[in-house]
Amino acid sequence: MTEPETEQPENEVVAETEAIEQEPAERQVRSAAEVMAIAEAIIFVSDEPITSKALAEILDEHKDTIQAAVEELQKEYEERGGGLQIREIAGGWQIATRTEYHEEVRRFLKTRPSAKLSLAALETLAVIAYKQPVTVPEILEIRGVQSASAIKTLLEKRLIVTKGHKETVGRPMQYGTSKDFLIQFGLKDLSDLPSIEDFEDLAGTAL
Amino acid sequence: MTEPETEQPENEVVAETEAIEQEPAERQVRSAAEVMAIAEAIIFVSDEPITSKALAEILDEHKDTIQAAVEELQKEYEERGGGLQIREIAGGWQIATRTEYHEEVRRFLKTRPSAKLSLAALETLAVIAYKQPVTVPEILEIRGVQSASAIKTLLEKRLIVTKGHKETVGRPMQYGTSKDFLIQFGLKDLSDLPSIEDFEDLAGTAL
Amino acid sequence: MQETVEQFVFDFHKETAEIVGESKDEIKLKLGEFAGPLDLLLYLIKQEQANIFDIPIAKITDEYLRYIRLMKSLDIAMAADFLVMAATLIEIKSRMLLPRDPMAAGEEEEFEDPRKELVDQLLEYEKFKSAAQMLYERSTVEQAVFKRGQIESDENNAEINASVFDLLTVFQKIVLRHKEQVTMEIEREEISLADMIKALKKRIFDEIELNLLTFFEEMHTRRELVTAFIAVLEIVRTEHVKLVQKTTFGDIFLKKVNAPAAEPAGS
Repeated sequence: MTEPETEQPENEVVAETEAIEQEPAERQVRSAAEVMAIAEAIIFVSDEPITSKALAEILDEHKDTIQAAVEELQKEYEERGGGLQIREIAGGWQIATRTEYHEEVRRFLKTRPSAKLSLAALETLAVIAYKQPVTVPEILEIRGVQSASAIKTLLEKRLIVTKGHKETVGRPMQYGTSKDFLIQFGLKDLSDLPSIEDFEDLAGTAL
Repeated sequence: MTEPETEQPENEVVAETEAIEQEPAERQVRSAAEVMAIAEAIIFVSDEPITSKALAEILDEHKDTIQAAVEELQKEYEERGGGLQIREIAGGWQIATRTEYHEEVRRFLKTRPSAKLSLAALETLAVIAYKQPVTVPEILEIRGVQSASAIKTLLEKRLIVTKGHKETVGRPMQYGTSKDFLIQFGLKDLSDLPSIEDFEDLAGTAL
Repeated sequence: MQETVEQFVFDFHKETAEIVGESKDEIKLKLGEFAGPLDLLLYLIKQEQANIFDIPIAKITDEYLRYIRLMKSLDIAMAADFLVMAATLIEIKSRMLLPRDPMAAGEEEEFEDPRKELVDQLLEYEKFKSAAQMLYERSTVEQAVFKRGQIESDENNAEINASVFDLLTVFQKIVLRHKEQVTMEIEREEISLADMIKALKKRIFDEIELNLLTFFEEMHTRRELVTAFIAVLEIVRTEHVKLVQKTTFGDIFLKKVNAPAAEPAGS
């Protein structure tokens, strides 16, 4: 029974799931500051990055109003220069610590930078990210090496997901990247990936 | 013979939660703003309210310096009037949403999609997906445990539907997966469900 | 033509590893860095400071084969793909040695460089290698960013965000479990629930954390398994013990906690 005091406010949030049917209609008029504050509170409690659309629905505001409010909030965080930042990740918003303080945070959490993928897994992930949906033989074609164990690792780490069978001979399974991939690599969406052609110039010259 | 080179670095990935021993001595000189920012970041990532003393130890600063910094931070949050506050709870500091917005926060926590399944529900779903149409006694036979509450959950989440009675003794109800199941798991149709063979090549390991 | 024949009867075992000046471990380390035959090939080309569009194929092939032999001599298990590439290189090398057919090689018909396909493959591969590097850098930055701590008892719920892959994996596990149960149904003294809970408690307190799968695997009969399962539910409900899953979809562990245990997963 350590720290029972913490329980109470948490339950306030978690449990008490009686329907909040009151006033669904009475559209509240909120100031811009209020919209920002509520958006901030909800982004904070959300386990996953939350989209402007989802925020708009909860607040019963227009999506553009929310988008503007969160962008303003993001700017405010930036200017404050505190320990936190608001980021756009996997199509949604998220509050996270600033990279500058990773050392201290890590010391506190007692973690090392983890989740280092092997070179083989990273290569396989790169091929899947750019060629999705893509099958195992297609990956082999590009990498020149069997990628089975790398694919298994990526599946287990939830960085990739199956994308149905390809309608060709043998109906091979197709793979694509997951939402976790976007989150773990800090991408807004797949279009946030630099284009593969950008690496083309590097390819010849780097040698 | 498949990719032995991937195995070794991948193991590297999993655990690695040993404490970090680097540079405990090198005392950094930080500005008051930096101390505030780092304290904010650590309070944010902490699961439980964190004391000034604990913060002081991590940052290798004097407890009074920390206490003053966090109090300043708390004042800043107060003046900002955003959606969050810094609270002193159980002798420690914690970031929490402001009570003013509890209604919206609750509404969010209540409505957020819970695509998550317990292991029991997932197991039951797997049996139903691969063995449909299937009855409760048949599921019991396979899982070795009663699955009644899991089935209820799956019905509530609309992942499974009833598929009529089975024409045997007692005419037990049969279950199968729903259209929502296909949508949630990104399947075109049931034939799109991966088979054991689809993953067999993946390192040929025990799936 | 003599050389050509020689290349095709190439014997790995006859050759001796020639790389000197490096300890076994260092080489091993170095070799371990190659993600595949194309990776190794790019490395060798870079080493030779050769132009990728005009690969000195004889030299590179020799180098490549030397590495392969070295791997063999060091007993490094090698992907078959490394050998496939060796064969490809040897084949290109031999084709390069063939005199051009004066009849076919007219001005209008361009001479097809035997290296072309390989070069294309290398260039394509190199792009993804760079992309992998980019991903690596991104993940490094991302690892310097932390999300807020738990504000709810999510962790205690041991819930799983499932994919189709999980579904199949779980199904396979159940089937396996079921099979074992059937084969293990032999007569045995039954253990009571109270004894099971006692035994389980002791295990958790002795071992701090207990892999559930391991624990269940120790059961000999189906009834024992059911008793064990109920014991786990009971212990999670009444004791300061929680179910944790370290890696998503990894094994589930029973762990002693100081905080009050939450309700068992509400299946």
